[in-house]
Amino acid sequence: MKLLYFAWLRAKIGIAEERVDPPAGVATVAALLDWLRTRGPGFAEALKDLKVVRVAVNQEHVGRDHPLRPGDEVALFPPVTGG
Amino acid sequence: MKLLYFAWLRAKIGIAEERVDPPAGVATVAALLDWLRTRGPGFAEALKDLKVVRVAVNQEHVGRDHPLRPGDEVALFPPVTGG
Amino acid sequence: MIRVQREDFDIGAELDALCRGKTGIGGLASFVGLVRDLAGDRRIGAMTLEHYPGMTERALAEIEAEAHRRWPLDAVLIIHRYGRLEPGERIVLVATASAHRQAAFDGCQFLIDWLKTKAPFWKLEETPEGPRWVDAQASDDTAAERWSR
Amino acid sequence: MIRVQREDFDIGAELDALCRGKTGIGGLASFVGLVRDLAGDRRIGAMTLEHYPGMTERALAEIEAEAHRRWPLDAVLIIHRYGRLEPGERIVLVATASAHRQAAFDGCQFLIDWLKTKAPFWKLEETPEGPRWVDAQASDDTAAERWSR
Repeated sequence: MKLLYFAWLRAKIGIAEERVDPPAGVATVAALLDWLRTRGPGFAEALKDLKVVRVAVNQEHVGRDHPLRPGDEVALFPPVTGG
Repeated sequence: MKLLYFAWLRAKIGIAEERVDPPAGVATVAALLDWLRTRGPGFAEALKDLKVVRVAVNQEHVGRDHPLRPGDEVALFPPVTGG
Repeated sequence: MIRVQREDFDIGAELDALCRGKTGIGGLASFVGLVRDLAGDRRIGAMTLEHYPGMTERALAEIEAEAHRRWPLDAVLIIHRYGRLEPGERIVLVATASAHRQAAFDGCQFLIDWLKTKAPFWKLEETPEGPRWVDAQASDDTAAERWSR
Repeated sequence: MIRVQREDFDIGAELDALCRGKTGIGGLASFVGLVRDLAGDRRIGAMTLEHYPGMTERALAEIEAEAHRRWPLDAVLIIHRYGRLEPGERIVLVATASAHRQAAFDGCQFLIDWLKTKAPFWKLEETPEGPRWVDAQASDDTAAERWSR
Protein backbone atom coordinates (compact mmCIF):
# COMPACT_ATOMS: atom_id res chain seq x y z
CA MET A 1 0.00 0.00 0.00
CA LYS A 2 1.33 3.43 -0.94
CA LEU A 3 0.83 6.24 1.59
CA LEU A 4 1.11 9.94 0.80
CA TYR A 5 1.11 12.84 3.28
CA PHE A 6 0.50 16.50 2.43
CA ALA A 7 0.82 19.95 4.00
CA TRP A 8 1.22 20.00 7.80
CA LEU A 9 0.55 16.26 8.01
CA ARG A 10 3.64 15.73 5.88
CA ALA A 11 5.60 18.24 7.96
CA LYS A 12 4.64 16.59 11.29
CA ILE A 13 5.16 13.02 10.10
CA GLY A 14 8.39 14.04 8.41
CA ILE A 15 7.92 12.02 5.22
CA ALA A 16 6.01 12.67 2.01
CA GLU A 17 5.53 9.14 0.75
CA GLU A 18 6.11 5.56 1.89
CA ARG A 19 5.14 1.98 1.11
CA VAL A 20 3.63 0.05 4.02
CA ASP A 21 2.19 -3.41 4.63
CA PRO A 22 -0.35 -2.93 7.44
CA PRO A 23 -1.42 -5.84 9.70
CA ALA A 24 -4.18 -8.12 8.43
CA GLY A 25 -6.91 -6.45 10.53
CA VAL A 26 -6.46 -3.06 8.85
CA ALA A 27 -9.31 -3.28 6.35
CA THR A 28 -10.78 0.27 6.41
CA VAL A 29 -9.58 3.88 6.46
CA ALA A 30 -10.54 4.15 10.15
CA ALA A 31 -8.45 1.09 11.00
CA LEU A 32 -5.52 2.44 9.00
CA LEU A 33 -5.60 5.74 10.89
CA ASP A 34 -5.66 3.88 14.24
CA TRP A 35 -2.71 1.74 13.20
CA LEU A 36 -0.71 4.70 11.86
CA ARG A 37 -1.04 6.52 15.19
CA THR A 38 0.91 3.71 16.86
CA ARG A 39 3.89 4.10 14.54
CA GLY A 40 5.69 6.88 16.42
CA PRO A 41 5.39 10.33 17.99
CA GLY A 42 5.27 12.17 14.61
CA PHE A 43 2.31 10.06 13.53
CA ALA A 44 0.62 10.40 16.92
CA GLU A 45 1.01 14.18 16.80
CA ALA A 46 -0.13 14.49 13.16
CA LEU A 47 -3.19 12.28 13.74
CA LYS A 48 -4.10 13.63 17.19
CA ASP A 49 -7.24 15.36 15.93
CA LEU A 50 -8.85 13.25 13.20
CA LYS A 51 -11.54 15.91 12.57
CA VAL A 52 -8.95 17.82 10.53
CA VAL A 53 -7.61 14.80 8.63
CA ARG A 54 -9.00 14.06 5.15
CA VAL A 55 -8.35 10.84 3.28
CA ALA A 56 -8.28 10.01 -0.43
CA VAL A 57 -8.03 6.45 -1.72
CA ASN A 58 -6.82 6.09 -5.28
CA GLN A 59 -7.18 9.88 -5.65
CA GLU A 60 -10.84 10.06 -4.58
CA HIS A 61 -12.12 11.61 -1.35
CA VAL A 62 -13.47 8.82 0.88
CA GLY A 63 -15.10 8.38 4.27
CA ARG A 64 -13.73 6.53 7.30
CA ASP A 65 -15.51 3.26 6.47
CA HIS A 66 -14.02 3.01 2.98
CA PRO A 67 -12.46 -0.47 2.48
CA LEU A 68 -8.73 -0.78 1.73
CA ARG A 69 -6.89 -3.18 -0.55
CA PRO A 70 -3.14 -3.94 -0.72
CA GLY A 71 -2.46 -2.03 -3.97
CA ASP A 72 -4.27 1.16 -2.89
CA GLU A 73 -2.76 4.66 -2.99
CA VAL A 74 -3.90 6.30 0.24
CA ALA A 75 -3.35 10.02 0.86
CA LEU A 76 -3.76 11.85 4.17
CA PHE A 77 -4.08 15.62 4.24
CA PRO A 78 -5.70 18.56 6.04
CA PRO A 79 -8.85 20.25 4.67
CA VAL A 80 -7.90 21.81 1.32
CA THR A 81 -7.19 25.54 1.00
CA GLY A 82 -6.67 26.20 -2.72
CA GLY A 83 -8.41 28.67 -4.97
CA MET B 1 -35.99 72.91 -25.07
CA LYS B 2 -33.80 70.32 -26.76
CA LEU B 3 -35.42 67.01 -27.76
CA LEU B 4 -33.52 63.82 -28.60
CA TYR B 5 -34.94 60.59 -30.03
CA PHE B 6 -33.23 57.20 -30.00
CA ALA B 7 -33.56 53.75 -31.59
CA TRP B 8 -36.96 53.00 -33.17
CA LEU B 9 -38.43 56.21 -31.79
CA ARG B 10 -35.87 58.11 -33.84
CA ALA B 11 -36.54 55.91 -36.86
CA LYS B 12 -40.33 56.44 -36.67
CA ILE B 13 -40.16 60.16 -35.97
CA GLY B 14 -37.50 60.58 -38.64
CA ILE B 15 -35.28 63.00 -36.73
CA ALA B 16 -32.60 62.49 -34.09
CA GLU B 17 -32.61 65.90 -32.45
CA GLU B 18 -34.58 69.15 -32.54
CA ARG B 19 -35.19 72.37 -30.62
CA VAL B 20 -38.81 73.07 -29.71
CA ASP B 21 -40.73 75.70 -27.83
CA PRO B 22 -43.81 73.89 -26.48
CA PRO B 23 -47.03 75.77 -25.57
CA ALA B 24 -47.19 77.30 -22.11
CA GLY B 25 -49.35 74.51 -20.66
CA VAL B 26 -46.68 71.86 -21.27
CA ALA B 27 -45.13 71.74 -17.80
CA THR B 28 -44.52 67.99 -17.27
CA VAL B 29 -43.21 65.01 -19.19
CA ALA B 30 -46.75 63.65 -19.54
CA ALA B 31 -47.93 66.94 -21.06
CA LEU B 32 -44.96 67.01 -23.43
CA LEU B 33 -45.74 63.50 -24.69
CA ASP B 34 -49.39 64.49 -25.29
CA TRP B 35 -48.33 67.59 -27.20
CA LEU B 36 -45.69 65.75 -29.28
CA ARG B 37 -48.31 63.23 -30.45
CA THR B 38 -50.21 66.05 -32.12
CA ARG B 39 -47.23 67.11 -34.23
CA GLY B 40 -47.70 64.66 -37.10
CA PRO B 41 -48.18 61.03 -38.13
CA GLY B 42 -44.57 60.04 -37.34
CA PHE B 43 -44.92 61.33 -33.79
CA ALA B 44 -48.37 59.77 -33.40
CA GLU B 45 -47.03 56.40 -34.56
CA ALA B 46 -43.86 56.54 -32.42
CA LEU B 47 -45.83 57.56 -29.30
CA LYS B 48 -48.84 55.29 -29.87
CA ASP B 49 -47.92 53.00 -26.96
CA LEU B 50 -46.44 55.05 -24.13
CA LYS B 51 -45.74 51.92 -22.06
CA VAL B 52 -42.65 51.37 -24.21
CA VAL B 53 -41.48 54.98 -24.15
CA ARG B 54 -38.85 56.00 -21.61
CA VAL B 55 -37.90 59.61 -20.88
CA ALA B 56 -34.71 61.20 -19.57
CA VAL B 57 -34.51 64.87 -18.58
CA ASN B 58 -31.01 66.33 -18.48
CA GLN B 59 -29.67 62.79 -18.88
CA GLU B 60 -31.50 61.30 -15.91
CA HIS B 61 -34.34 58.77 -16.11
CA VAL B 62 -37.57 60.47 -14.95
CA GLY B 63 -41.23 59.64 -14.42
CA ARG B 64 -44.21 61.11 -16.23
CA ASP B 65 -44.87 63.80 -13.61
CA HIS B 66 -41.36 65.23 -13.82
CA PRO B 67 -41.53 69.04 -14.29
CA LEU B 68 -40.01 70.63 -17.40
CA ARG B 69 -38.17 73.89 -17.83
CA PRO B 70 -37.29 75.76 -21.05
CA GLY B 71 -33.57 74.90 -21.08
CA ASP B 72 -34.06 71.16 -20.48
CA GLU B 73 -32.57 68.39 -22.63
CA VAL B 74 -35.36 65.83 -22.99
CA ALA B 75 -34.67 62.41 -24.53
CA LEU B 76 -37.28 59.86 -25.63
CA PHE B 77 -36.30 56.24 -26.19
CA PRO B 78 -37.48 52.62 -25.92
CA PRO B 79 -36.49 50.41 -22.97
CA VAL B 80 -32.72 49.98 -23.13
CA THR B 81 -31.13 46.81 -24.51
CA GLY B 82 -27.38 47.16 -23.96
CA GLY B 83 -24.97 44.86 -22.18
CA MET C 1 -13.40 53.26 -14.12
CA ILE C 2 -15.83 53.53 -17.01
CA ARG C 3 -15.30 53.83 -20.75
CA VAL C 4 -17.59 54.02 -23.77
CA GLN C 5 -15.82 53.31 -27.03
CA ARG C 6 -16.16 52.02 -30.57
CA GLU C 7 -12.92 50.00 -30.49
CA ASP C 8 -12.44 46.51 -29.10
CA PHE C 9 -10.65 46.02 -25.77
CA ASP C 10 -8.02 43.56 -24.51
CA ILE C 11 -9.51 41.78 -21.49
CA GLY C 12 -6.16 40.74 -20.04
CA ALA C 13 -4.61 44.19 -20.36
CA GLU C 14 -7.70 45.86 -18.86
CA LEU C 15 -7.84 43.51 -15.87
CA ASP C 16 -4.09 43.82 -15.29
CA ALA C 17 -4.36 47.60 -15.27
CA LEU C 18 -7.33 47.43 -12.90
CA CYS C 19 -5.42 45.40 -10.29
CA ARG C 20 -1.94 46.86 -10.75
CA GLY C 21 -0.31 47.84 -7.46
CA LYS C 22 -3.34 46.74 -5.40
CA THR C 23 -2.02 43.79 -3.39
CA GLY C 24 -5.05 43.62 -1.10
CA ILE C 25 -7.17 42.10 -3.88
CA GLY C 26 -8.06 38.46 -3.29
CA GLY C 27 -10.65 38.03 -6.04
CA LEU C 28 -11.34 39.56 -9.43
CA ALA C 29 -14.68 38.75 -11.04
CA SER C 30 -15.43 39.76 -14.59
CA PHE C 31 -18.11 39.34 -17.23
CA VAL C 32 -17.86 39.82 -20.98
CA GLY C 33 -20.97 40.09 -23.15
CA LEU C 34 -20.53 38.96 -26.76
CA VAL C 35 -22.60 39.17 -29.95
CA ARG C 36 -24.36 35.85 -30.57
CA ASP C 37 -25.14 34.54 -34.03
CA LEU C 38 -28.61 33.53 -32.88
CA ALA C 39 -31.31 35.48 -31.06
CA GLY C 40 -34.11 33.06 -30.22
CA ASP C 41 -34.33 31.27 -33.58
CA ARG C 42 -33.32 34.25 -35.72
CA ARG C 43 -29.89 34.13 -37.32
CA ILE C 44 -28.02 37.40 -36.73
CA GLY C 45 -25.57 38.74 -39.30
CA ALA C 46 -24.38 41.59 -37.11
CA MET C 47 -25.78 44.25 -34.81
CA THR C 48 -25.38 47.96 -34.35
CA LEU C 49 -25.29 49.43 -30.87
CA GLU C 50 -26.68 52.94 -30.60
CA HIS C 51 -26.24 54.96 -27.42
CA TYR C 52 -26.92 58.36 -25.88
CA PRO C 53 -23.53 60.09 -25.56
CA GLY C 54 -23.32 62.00 -22.30
CA MET C 55 -26.12 60.16 -20.55
CA THR C 56 -24.35 56.83 -21.13
CA GLU C 57 -21.26 57.98 -19.24
CA ARG C 58 -23.42 59.41 -16.44
CA ALA C 59 -25.43 56.20 -16.13
CA LEU C 60 -22.33 54.00 -16.07
CA ALA C 61 -20.60 56.25 -13.52
CA GLU C 62 -23.69 56.07 -11.32
CA ILE C 63 -23.76 52.24 -11.57
CA GLU C 64 -20.06 52.15 -10.69
CA ALA C 65 -20.62 54.43 -7.67
CA GLU C 66 -23.57 52.34 -6.49
CA ALA C 67 -21.46 49.14 -6.63
CA HIS C 68 -18.81 50.85 -4.47
CA ARG C 69 -21.52 51.91 -2.00
CA ARG C 70 -22.90 48.39 -1.70
CA TRP C 71 -19.76 46.23 -1.55
CA PRO C 72 -16.18 46.64 -0.28
CA LEU C 73 -14.61 46.82 -3.74
CA ASP C 74 -11.01 47.80 -4.48
CA ALA C 75 -11.72 48.45 -8.14
CA VAL C 76 -14.62 48.57 -10.60
CA LEU C 77 -14.41 48.56 -14.39
CA ILE C 78 -17.12 49.04 -17.02
CA ILE C 79 -16.23 49.21 -20.72
CA HIS C 80 -19.10 49.29 -23.24
CA ARG C 81 -18.73 49.44 -27.01
CA TYR C 82 -21.04 51.00 -29.58
CA GLY C 83 -21.25 50.83 -33.38
CA ARG C 84 -21.51 47.79 -35.65
CA LEU C 85 -20.41 44.45 -34.17
CA GLU C 86 -20.33 40.99 -35.71
CA PRO C 87 -21.07 37.64 -34.00
CA GLY C 88 -18.28 36.66 -31.63
CA GLU C 89 -17.27 40.29 -31.02
CA ARG C 90 -17.09 41.65 -27.48
CA ILE C 91 -19.77 44.19 -26.47
CA VAL C 92 -19.12 44.88 -22.82
CA LEU C 93 -16.68 44.12 -20.02
CA VAL C 94 -17.56 44.58 -16.35
CA ALA C 95 -15.18 43.67 -13.55
CA THR C 96 -14.89 44.03 -9.79
CA ALA C 97 -11.95 43.40 -7.49
CA SER C 98 -12.24 42.83 -3.76
CA ALA C 99 -10.46 41.27 -0.82
CA HIS C 100 -13.33 38.76 -0.73
CA ARG C 101 -14.64 36.70 -3.60
CA GLN C 102 -18.34 36.91 -2.76
CA ALA C 103 -18.23 40.72 -2.84
CA ALA C 104 -16.47 40.55 -6.20
CA PHE C 105 -19.03 38.12 -7.65
CA ASP C 106 -22.06 39.97 -6.33
CA GLY C 107 -20.70 43.36 -7.41
CA CYS C 108 -19.92 42.07 -10.88
CA GLN C 109 -23.36 40.58 -11.39
CA PHE C 110 -24.94 43.78 -10.08
CA LEU C 111 -22.98 45.83 -12.64
CA ILE C 112 -24.21 43.87 -15.63
CA ASP C 113 -27.78 43.54 -14.33
CA TRP C 114 -28.12 47.27 -13.72
CA LEU C 115 -26.31 48.18 -16.92
CA LYS C 116 -28.80 46.11 -18.93
CA THR C 117 -31.78 48.04 -17.58
CA LYS C 118 -30.34 51.51 -16.90
CA ALA C 119 -27.63 52.38 -19.43
CA PRO C 120 -28.97 53.99 -22.63
CA PHE C 121 -27.89 51.51 -25.30
CA TRP C 122 -30.09 49.98 -28.02
CA LYS C 123 -29.35 47.06 -30.33
CA LEU C 124 -30.35 46.92 -33.97
CA GLU C 125 -29.94 43.39 -35.35
CA GLU C 126 -29.33 42.54 -38.98
CA THR C 127 -31.55 39.53 -39.73
CA PRO C 128 -32.41 37.72 -42.99
CA GLU C 129 -35.77 39.62 -42.86
CA GLY C 130 -34.06 42.99 -42.48
CA PRO C 131 -33.01 45.18 -39.56
CA ARG C 132 -34.84 44.65 -36.27
CA TRP C 133 -34.63 46.56 -32.98
CA VAL C 134 -34.06 44.20 -30.07
CA ASP C 135 -36.88 44.20 -27.50
CA ALA C 136 -36.10 44.63 -23.83
CA GLN C 137 -36.42 41.34 -21.96
CA ALA C 138 -38.60 40.84 -18.92
CA SER C 139 -35.86 38.56 -17.56
CA ASP C 140 -33.49 41.55 -17.51
CA ASP C 141 -35.97 43.52 -15.41
CA THR C 142 -36.28 40.56 -13.04
CA ALA C 143 -32.49 40.29 -12.78
CA ALA C 144 -32.16 44.01 -12.01
CA GLU C 145 -34.97 43.95 -9.47
CA ARG C 146 -33.19 41.50 -7.20
CA TRP C 147 -30.75 44.34 -6.42
CA SER C 148 -33.46 46.89 -5.61
CA ARG C 149 -33.84 47.95 -2.00
CA MET D 1 -10.46 22.54 -20.09
CA ILE D 2 -8.30 22.20 -16.98
CA ARG D 3 -4.64 22.93 -16.35
CA VAL D 4 -2.34 22.73 -13.32
CA GLN D 5 0.89 24.63 -13.75
CA ARG D 6 3.68 26.50 -12.02
CA GLU D 7 3.80 29.34 -14.60
CA ASP D 8 1.59 32.42 -14.69
CA PHE D 9 -1.18 32.68 -17.31
CA ASP D 10 -2.43 35.47 -19.59
CA ILE D 11 -6.11 36.01 -18.78
CA GLY D 12 -6.94 37.65 -22.11
CA ALA D 13 -5.22 34.97 -24.19
CA GLU D 14 -6.86 32.18 -22.18
CA LEU D 15 -10.36 33.65 -22.49
CA ASP D 16 -9.88 34.36 -26.20
CA ALA D 17 -8.81 30.77 -26.81
CA LEU D 18 -11.79 29.51 -24.79
CA CYS D 19 -14.33 31.38 -26.93
CA ARG D 20 -12.62 31.18 -30.33
CA GLY D 21 -14.95 30.03 -33.09
CA LYS D 22 -17.93 29.69 -30.71
CA THR D 23 -20.34 32.38 -31.93
CA GLY D 24 -23.25 31.11 -29.83
CA ILE D 25 -21.67 32.50 -26.65
CA GLY D 26 -23.52 35.48 -25.22
CA GLY D 27 -21.77 35.71 -21.85
CA LEU D 28 -18.36 34.84 -20.47
CA ALA D 29 -17.94 34.95 -16.69
CA SER D 30 -14.55 34.57 -15.08
CA PHE D 31 -12.91 34.75 -11.70
CA VAL D 32 -9.26 35.20 -10.81
CA GLY D 33 -7.93 34.49 -7.33
CA LEU D 34 -4.84 36.47 -6.31
CA VAL D 35 -2.36 36.39 -3.45
CA ARG D 36 -3.22 39.06 -0.89
CA ASP D 37 -0.62 40.81 1.24
CA LEU D 38 -2.87 40.47 4.28
CA ALA D 39 -4.66 37.44 5.73
CA GLY D 40 -6.82 38.68 8.57
CA ASP D 41 -4.32 41.01 10.26
CA ARG D 42 -1.20 39.02 9.36
CA ARG D 43 1.08 40.51 6.72
CA ILE D 44 2.00 37.91 4.11
CA GLY D 45 5.37 37.97 2.37
CA ALA D 46 4.51 35.20 -0.06
CA MET D 47 2.86 31.80 -0.07
CA THR D 48 3.66 28.37 -1.42
CA LEU D 49 0.92 26.26 -2.93
CA GLU D 50 1.39 22.53 -2.50
CA HIS D 51 -0.84 20.08 -4.37
CA TYR D 52 -1.39 16.38 -4.99
CA PRO D 53 -0.35 15.71 -8.59
CA GLY D 54 -2.71 13.28 -10.25
CA MET D 55 -5.59 13.77 -7.82
CA THR D 56 -5.60 17.49 -8.54
CA GLU D 57 -6.22 16.93 -12.24
CA ARG D 58 -8.91 14.34 -11.47
CA ALA D 59 -10.67 16.65 -9.01
CA LEU D 60 -10.61 19.62 -11.40
CA ALA D 61 -11.86 17.46 -14.31
CA GLU D 62 -14.71 16.24 -12.12
CA ILE D 63 -15.65 19.81 -11.13
CA GLU D 64 -15.57 20.81 -14.80
CA ALA D 65 -17.80 17.86 -15.76
CA GLU D 66 -20.25 18.65 -12.96
CA ALA D 67 -20.55 22.28 -14.15
CA HIS D 68 -21.37 21.02 -17.65
CA ARG D 69 -24.03 18.69 -16.21
CA ARG D 70 -25.69 21.48 -14.24
CA TRP D 71 -25.70 24.39 -16.70
CA PRO D 72 -25.85 24.80 -20.49
CA LEU D 73 -22.22 25.86 -20.87
CA ASP D 74 -20.36 26.19 -24.16
CA ALA D 75 -16.95 26.18 -22.49
CA VAL D 76 -15.38 25.76 -19.06
CA LEU D 77 -11.84 26.67 -18.04
CA ILE D 78 -9.95 25.99 -14.80
CA ILE D 79 -6.26 26.93 -14.47
CA HIS D 80 -4.63 26.56 -11.04
CA ARG D 81 -1.02 27.35 -10.22
CA TYR D 82 1.25 25.79 -7.62
CA GLY D 83 4.64 26.74 -6.17
CA ARG D 84 5.75 29.98 -4.53
CA LEU D 85 3.66 33.08 -5.28
CA GLU D 86 4.06 36.66 -4.09
CA PRO D 87 1.31 39.17 -3.21
CA GLY D 88 -0.49 40.36 -6.33
CA GLU D 89 0.30 37.18 -8.25
CA ARG D 90 -2.53 35.17 -9.85
CA ILE D 91 -3.34 31.80 -8.26
CA VAL D 92 -6.35 30.53 -10.18
CA LEU D 93 -8.55 31.36 -13.17
CA VAL D 94 -12.00 29.85 -13.64
CA ALA D 95 -14.26 30.79 -16.53
CA THR D 96 -17.55 29.71 -18.07
CA ALA D 97 -19.13 30.67 -21.38
CA SER D 98 -22.82 30.27 -22.18
CA ALA D 99 -25.55 31.61 -24.42
CA HIS D 100 -27.09 33.04 -21.24
CA ARG D 101 -25.40 35.21 -18.64
CA GLN D 102 -27.02 33.71 -15.56
CA ALA D 103 -25.77 30.23 -16.48
CA ALA D 104 -22.30 31.66 -17.00
CA PHE D 105 -22.33 33.47 -13.62
CA ASP D 106 -23.74 30.54 -11.67
CA GLY D 107 -21.40 28.04 -13.34
CA CYS D 108 -18.39 30.26 -12.65
CA GLN D 109 -19.23 30.72 -9.00
CA PHE D 110 -19.87 26.99 -8.66
CA LEU D 111 -16.40 26.23 -10.09
CA ILE D 112 -14.53 28.35 -7.57
CA ASP D 113 -16.72 27.30 -4.63
CA TRP D 114 -16.24 23.60 -5.33
CA LEU D 115 -12.58 24.01 -6.16
CA LYS D 116 -11.95 25.63 -2.78
CA THR D 117 -13.36 22.65 -0.89
CA LYS D 118 -12.59 19.70 -3.19
CA ALA D 119 -9.32 20.28 -5.08
CA PRO D 120 -6.21 19.09 -3.17
CA PHE D 121 -4.24 22.32 -2.76
CA TRP D 122 -2.74 23.68 0.45
CA LYS D 123 -1.31 27.12 1.16
CA LEU D 124 1.76 27.77 3.28
CA GLU D 125 2.06 31.47 4.12
CA GLU D 126 5.30 33.27 4.92
CA THR D 127 4.52 35.57 7.85
CA PRO D 128 6.77 37.71 10.09
CA GLU D 129 6.37 34.93 12.72
CA GLY D 130 7.47 32.22 10.28
CA PRO D 131 5.71 29.85 7.91
CA ARG D 132 2.06 29.07 8.66
CA TRP D 133 -0.32 26.61 7.00
CA VAL D 134 -3.57 28.31 6.05
CA ASP D 135 -6.64 26.90 7.82
CA ALA D 136 -9.70 25.90 5.83
CA GLN D 137 -12.48 28.44 6.26
CA ALA D 138 -15.98 27.59 7.40
CA SER D 139 -17.24 30.22 4.94
CA ASP D 140 -15.79 28.14 2.09
CA ASP D 141 -17.75 25.10 3.24
CA THR D 142 -20.89 27.23 3.44
CA ALA D 143 -20.28 28.56 -0.06
CA ALA D 144 -19.79 25.04 -1.44
CA GLU D 145 -22.86 23.69 0.34
CA ARG D 146 -25.25 25.99 -1.49
CA TRP D 147 -24.51 23.92 -4.62
CA SER D 148 -25.19 20.57 -2.93
CA ARG D 149 -28.30 18.69 -3.97
